Amino acid sequence: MATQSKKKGGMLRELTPRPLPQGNPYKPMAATVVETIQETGNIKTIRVVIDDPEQMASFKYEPGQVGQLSVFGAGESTFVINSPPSMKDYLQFSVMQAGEVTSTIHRLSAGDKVGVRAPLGNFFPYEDWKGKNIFFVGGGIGMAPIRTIMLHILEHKKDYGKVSLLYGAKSPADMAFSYELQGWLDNPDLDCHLCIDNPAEGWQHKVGLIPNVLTEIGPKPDNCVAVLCGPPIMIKFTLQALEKLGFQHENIVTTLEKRMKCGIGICGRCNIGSHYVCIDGPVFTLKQLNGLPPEL
Amino acid sequence: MSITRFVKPEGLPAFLAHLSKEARVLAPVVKPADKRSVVFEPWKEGKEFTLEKATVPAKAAVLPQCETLVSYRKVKDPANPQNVKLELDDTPQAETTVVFAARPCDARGYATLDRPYLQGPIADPYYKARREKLTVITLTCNSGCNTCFCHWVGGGPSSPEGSDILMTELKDGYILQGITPRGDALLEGSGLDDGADRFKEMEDVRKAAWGTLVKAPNLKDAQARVAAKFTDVDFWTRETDRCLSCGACTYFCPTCYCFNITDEGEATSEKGGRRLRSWDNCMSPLFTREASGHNTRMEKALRMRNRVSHKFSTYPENWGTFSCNGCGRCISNCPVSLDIRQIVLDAINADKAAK
Amino acid sequence: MRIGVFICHCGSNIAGTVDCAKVAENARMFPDVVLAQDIMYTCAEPGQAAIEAAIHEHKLDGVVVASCSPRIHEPTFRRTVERAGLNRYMFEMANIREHVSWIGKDKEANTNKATELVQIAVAKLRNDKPLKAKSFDVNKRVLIIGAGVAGIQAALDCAEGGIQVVLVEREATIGGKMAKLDKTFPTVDCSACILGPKMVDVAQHPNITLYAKSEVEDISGYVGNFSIKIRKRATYVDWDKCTGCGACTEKCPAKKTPDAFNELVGPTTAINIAFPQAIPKKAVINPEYCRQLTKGKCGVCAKVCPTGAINYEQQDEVITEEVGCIVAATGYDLMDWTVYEEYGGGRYPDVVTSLQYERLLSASGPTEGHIKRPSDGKEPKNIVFIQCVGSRDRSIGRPYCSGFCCMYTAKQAILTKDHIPDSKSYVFYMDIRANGKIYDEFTRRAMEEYGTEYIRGRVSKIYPDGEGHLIVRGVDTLLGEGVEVKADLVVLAVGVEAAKGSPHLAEKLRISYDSYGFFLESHVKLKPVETNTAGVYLAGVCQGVKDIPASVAQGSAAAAKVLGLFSRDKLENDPQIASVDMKRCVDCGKCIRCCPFGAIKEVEFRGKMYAQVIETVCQGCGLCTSTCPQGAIQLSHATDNQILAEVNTLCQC
Amino acid sequence: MPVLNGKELRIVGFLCNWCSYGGADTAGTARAGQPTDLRIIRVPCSGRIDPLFIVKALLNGADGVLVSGCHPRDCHYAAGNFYARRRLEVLKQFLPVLGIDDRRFEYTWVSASEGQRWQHVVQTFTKRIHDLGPAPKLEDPEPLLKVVDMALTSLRPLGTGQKNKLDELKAAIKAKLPELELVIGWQQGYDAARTVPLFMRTPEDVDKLVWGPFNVNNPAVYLPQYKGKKVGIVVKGCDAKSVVELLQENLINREDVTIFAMPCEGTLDMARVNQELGRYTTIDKVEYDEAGVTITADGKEHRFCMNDYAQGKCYGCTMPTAVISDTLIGTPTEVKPGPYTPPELALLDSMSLDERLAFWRGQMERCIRCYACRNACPMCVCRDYCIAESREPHWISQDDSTRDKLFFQTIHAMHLAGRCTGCGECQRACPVGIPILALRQQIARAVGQLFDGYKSGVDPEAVPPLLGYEVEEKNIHEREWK
Repeated sequence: MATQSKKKGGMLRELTPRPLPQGNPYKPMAATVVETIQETGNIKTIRVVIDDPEQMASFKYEPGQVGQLSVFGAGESTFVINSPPSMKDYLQFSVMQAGEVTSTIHRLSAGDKVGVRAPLGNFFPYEDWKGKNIFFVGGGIGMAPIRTIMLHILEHKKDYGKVSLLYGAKSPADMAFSYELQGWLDNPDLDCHLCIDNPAEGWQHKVGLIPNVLTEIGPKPDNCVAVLCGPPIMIKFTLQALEKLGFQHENIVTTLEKRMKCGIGICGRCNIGSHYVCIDGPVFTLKQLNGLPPEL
Repeated sequence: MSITRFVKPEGLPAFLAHLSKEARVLAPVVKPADKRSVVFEPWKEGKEFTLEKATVPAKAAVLPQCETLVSYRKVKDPANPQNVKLELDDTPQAETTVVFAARPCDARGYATLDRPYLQGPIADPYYKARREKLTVITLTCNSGCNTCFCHWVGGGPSSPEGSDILMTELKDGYILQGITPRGDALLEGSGLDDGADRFKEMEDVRKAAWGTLVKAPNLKDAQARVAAKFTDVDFWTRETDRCLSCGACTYFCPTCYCFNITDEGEATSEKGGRRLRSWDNCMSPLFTREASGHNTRMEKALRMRNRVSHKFSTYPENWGTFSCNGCGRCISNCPVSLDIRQIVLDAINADKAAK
Repeated sequence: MRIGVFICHCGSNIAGTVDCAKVAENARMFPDVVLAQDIMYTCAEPGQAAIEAAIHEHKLDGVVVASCSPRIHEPTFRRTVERAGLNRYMFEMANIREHVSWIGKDKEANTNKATELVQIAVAKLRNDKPLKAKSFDVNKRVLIIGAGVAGIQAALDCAEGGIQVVLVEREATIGGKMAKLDKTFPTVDCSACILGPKMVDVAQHPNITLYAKSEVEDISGYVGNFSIKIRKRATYVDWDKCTGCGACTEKCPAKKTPDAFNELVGPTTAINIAFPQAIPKKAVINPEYCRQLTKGKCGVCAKVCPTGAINYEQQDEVITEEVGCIVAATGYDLMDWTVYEEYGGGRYPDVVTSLQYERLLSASGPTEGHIKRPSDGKEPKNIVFIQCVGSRDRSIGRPYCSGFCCMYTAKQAILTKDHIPDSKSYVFYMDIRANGKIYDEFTRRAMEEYGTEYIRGRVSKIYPDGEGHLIVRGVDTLLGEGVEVKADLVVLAVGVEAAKGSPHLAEKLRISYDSYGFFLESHVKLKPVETNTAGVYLAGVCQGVKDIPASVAQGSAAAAKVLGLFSRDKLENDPQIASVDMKRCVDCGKCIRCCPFGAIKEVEFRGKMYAQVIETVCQGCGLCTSTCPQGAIQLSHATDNQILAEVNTLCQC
Repeated sequence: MPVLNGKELRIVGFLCNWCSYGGADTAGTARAGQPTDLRIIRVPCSGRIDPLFIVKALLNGADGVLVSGCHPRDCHYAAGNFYARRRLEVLKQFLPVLGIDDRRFEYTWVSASEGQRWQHVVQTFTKRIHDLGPAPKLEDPEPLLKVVDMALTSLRPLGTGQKNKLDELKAAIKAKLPELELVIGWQQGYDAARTVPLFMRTPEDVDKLVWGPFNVNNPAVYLPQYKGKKVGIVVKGCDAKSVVELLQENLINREDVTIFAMPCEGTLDMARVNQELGRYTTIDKVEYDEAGVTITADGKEHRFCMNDYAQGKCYGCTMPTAVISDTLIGTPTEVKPGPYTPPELALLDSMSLDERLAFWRGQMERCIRCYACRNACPMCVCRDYCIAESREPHWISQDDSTRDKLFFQTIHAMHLAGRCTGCGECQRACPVGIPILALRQQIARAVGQLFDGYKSGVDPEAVPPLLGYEVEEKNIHEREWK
């Protein structure tokens, strides 16, 4: 596995070490869909296996890294690999239907051939979090990246303090991973909160917009890292809520959704000023983001 | 003192013929029309060529307007159509190439592209393959031109950066000067007469060329000042009033390297399909429009801001030098003659005024 | 995606000239096709069962059937895949029978062609999306346009069925042409006596709202929810007050007013009631002849009216009615026969139309049922009837047969003899069309019992002899010699044409009409009452010439369609309609401009205007899709990408 | 899938579901034998058929395309085929300019009951295509580069417009400026030998306004983005036509736009001017006289007489003064219409079909798809959503192919049918000088011939020909199937 060395070539900026794709970065690994799960009306989960057994076995990635999922003929699109690195049976992507590629992905069924370019981008700095409490906030499809890092952290719970999750969606029907929620609720290592925007029949959990529910739960900022992901509007107000709760900017971590093409910092789409979400991100602390030009 | 060779004008075709034995020679060719244009095209014996500055830079030699990254094909098993084999082919199509009579700005373009394509976290294999097989013969400019400003941005009428050979027009012919070992090697094998005795004359001509240039303003704090202007949206809106958001500036720029990746063609067809990389254009609203419709650069002002910032602020931040070579093609080819020089100067001066 | 392809042998119909097994084999190579098999009869029960089974077994999410024309079996197979749990629109058909096996003998070429037709079906299917129909409420009221016998019948049947009926009649009274007839064939019973009671029922039925002297001005909306604008013409009489006593008509001084109801035979008064049994029995002022309205002095009727119903200031009034469906029963008019110079072109008063003659025969007519010829009021002895005046005549663009003239002419001949025993009737005819129940017997009676002389031939000239007679010159093609009859009265069986303004109304109704102005039914044989616009039905001659029993039958048939439609509380729209991608719409309004159904409207969203499709109005023609330059409006199930997929499949070299 | 070797040619049919598809069924039921070449694509209505489907097919290997719908008046959708008839006829008139034989495309009307007619149509058309043989491919011929002959005589005296009352115009604009967000005009560009669009927000801006032969840009292109805002615009006669079109299509509101106009005396063909000037560093001065301008560059004088160096459109211009304006400065010049064929179109007219194909092949090769032509076009109002780049719908491949490039030009031309005012900005904007204007000119000519000399850009109230129809078309007659 190639690993990014410190300060390479003429680039003046250092990139954190991370697993990188092998060989031609543009050539997808041929893969096969083994299972699809219709999570919600517009979210579908795709589980794929890389066709070459050796590649599959040697494939390593860190939680938060993304992959380019190809449907040949339609194109490729970026999604976080939301299965935990410990999962060796398959790579999991959860896809919300929006454009051409995602619609085609939604039409995939088991046995279909796809391509995967991965791993791309940086990952959650979980090493730096050891000994700290971690508060995850996931909104809608934003739960996908949270899932991978959360499961990873739970696997290594002993290294961390209290782990909490606040997962919100419009309605119960919009909750992805519904089949896992009960397990999370019952997990003694996880303090799990679920919420939906408006009251619904038979819903026993919290009701309200994520920022409000978050404030109501009121996690303590000291020695705590807040990790959030979700739609821009939710991020905006949740950040405000976290600041009110007294979280330091360096302790607020999010992962950005941006239109990516090449995934290796060249094609020029995903840049925020001099930084490229596909190589400097997608994971950023609020502190880092504040240092970048306001172009989100 | 480097290797030099001399060739008379009438000797050039023979020289090209010699080169085209081993390589694809891209030479400037005139396209007659009410508005004539000059483009680089593969030269073959007997084909007319020109030494004018080309309308379209020689960028395509390393970064074609459109190239196949991966060709894909799904092969079905007639016995059981559920058995599908996916064939992927990613061999770069790179042939040995000589670019003939590029201008120094074209050549510096290669240097500008080399950084992100070769020195980033991951090298681009397609670019690499082409670049390694590329030799650049550059014709130095004997005079400036109304839209040229190479000397503002660290270049000049005879800047060697990115060239393997510099060629200069003397009164009775051309002197070719090796810049890189590859250039030297090419000249040594060229069978052309030695040009050492014309070396002094060459230097005079090149010096004289500088004399024809209008005085360049000082851009040393351009990077900081353009960056400082980033949040001043009104500034960018005024500067881009007349912009039409077309791609002329970027597509004719020797240093613009953004691209798009699209699939064309059905995987399950005899031909199969191809994943294409094609030039893309940051001035188009589609460039950053996401499937959801969300677009971080919805207004042309924000797109122009990105383009100018990239050339004068963020690329320098990453690579330590401007990514504009002052070839002026974005100005001369712009349907509304939008002038990047003016924007940068305005940014600098507006900032001054603020102080 | 997982697609299954099924190639039908249709016995030997297809397999005879197409190698179905080979087509299936080729189909296996097509994108996303996981299964392709040939079946003896796909539409038969076992065939459909096989498809259902395959869908389950192979987890298919799309099906292509290559067999006969989709116009025959698309609905069948859509139900089949639906039964197996697929969306009915995840299905495509390749027509390899009508378009391949039946028109070509070269098996190799046929097989190749069939393969390609399957290939484009697969290409389209891969771009299909599941579609869901939307359901909406039905307004269980019906608008019936025209209150002739067909409209009346439809109105009464609907009203009896418990439907609220809005009945609109252009004239001042309902009854249409039938009300003008004296007797009806072949029974020769009194027209007024059989129609009268029905008219009274209409007037009295609680479920019927009648607008006489009114016209449909505008129609908007769609099946289940039409909105109708009705223009109530000014009658200058307040009908709520008018009791129909007739005092005004007796006193009215303007006695030279032409009498439309009596087909202009004899005058009437400016204010009048069409005829004694008129419904509604209300007075109407003819503004062109009323002295008060023309000269501004008179006002007699106002003085004599016991209820003060006269109102010279009255204006047209526009009323809006909401209905769920519409029956058009606008009937017919007689063509303008004066184009025929040989018949005098209208110069001779004693050349009358058959309908005028009916009025002369009618006891309630201008001559109280005594046959008096218009010129001098004398009783005619020799009467000549001329058939096919404006029927079956290409030279004036009337190639069709008006259907009932032969019969009523026989009837009129018989009646003439009854009225004037010493009279003699002659009938110039081309052929006798008497193809109805006891019709032929009836015409024979006219000839045999009543001694009517039938002459097979055309009339070439009519001219006055100066002694008060008209010389009718023609040929007898059977005898092959010229004939000349000295007639006192000539009756022309004038041909039928669609009621004036039919094309205009058709455009309001958004239905098609033929070159003569008759409304087009959905299918000549199988859908004679429906039109191509959902919720619009036809009754009577407006759809094509027919006699009274046929008109009545179609009236009832239309009513049956209405009752059938209204037997459901909710309707479903066809989801194959257009929709706008707001992200791409620039509000140039081109689609709105050309939509034939007014199904696209402008809506505002976040301060910007966009086009929006009214799902229930859109009929799915796709004109908007081919009009929108940026492809922002797409017809589902026939999107640009789907048709492009088909084109690209065929053209790739 | 390739056509059956030898035996068949590729013929694509588009049939409406209700009449013609049924007619084909009827023919089948009657076992009415037909050649096997035809492949039928079923569409709901002939009105659904975008002419571009047909061009797409013809450019990509179809040897013939046959369209059939319900007879006029019998349309299942009341009027679909009325619209189709106009669009398909315009297409038929357009194809030859591309070098495509218009006999390869035919449209007709067949009802569901006319099985025999259908058989006859298919037999006749298939025979016709076989007589024509396989269609030539765009890539087959050797590129042919011919240059437009610009030696033209103008319908009116051309001049430099320097007599015009510029100061009066400036005063008028200043007076109105307070009520307006901005006013669009022209100012000097990066040197005195060119102007660029000017956006006047302050009186100082207004002082920058210039008028004269360098005012080539069409400012109307900027108007739609200001819809709903109060803006002003200074126009030449040709620019005003674009404004009229934008009004007609409700892309701007009349009450929001204040139009300032002066009679135009012609503008320079900058392509030829720049070529004459050649490579220079500085413009020393620009002097105007009645008949032209003298530009001194790097000490060298160049004289440009308007009669020799005007834009092609100026020679045939009959509307030097805006057809529509709020403030008109100067006296409108009357120009009598005379014989004039746009030079680009004249060039195409002089070629054979094969030569045209070779010509476009040679021209389009160097297109680099910058879409300056599109974005400079005042009528390209959906440019940000143009189907040239969209995937849904996916009309064009991003592949660097001459076909796709020519197809885009066809899309642009077809979309301009009845809308193009011939302002020529598309061609002027093309950095590599492809004479694409010819395609728009042919469309405009066809529309004019078919619809009683309809000219776009004259009447804001007019119904654009392709958005309307006549039940009986005066100039469109179905062809005989003999």
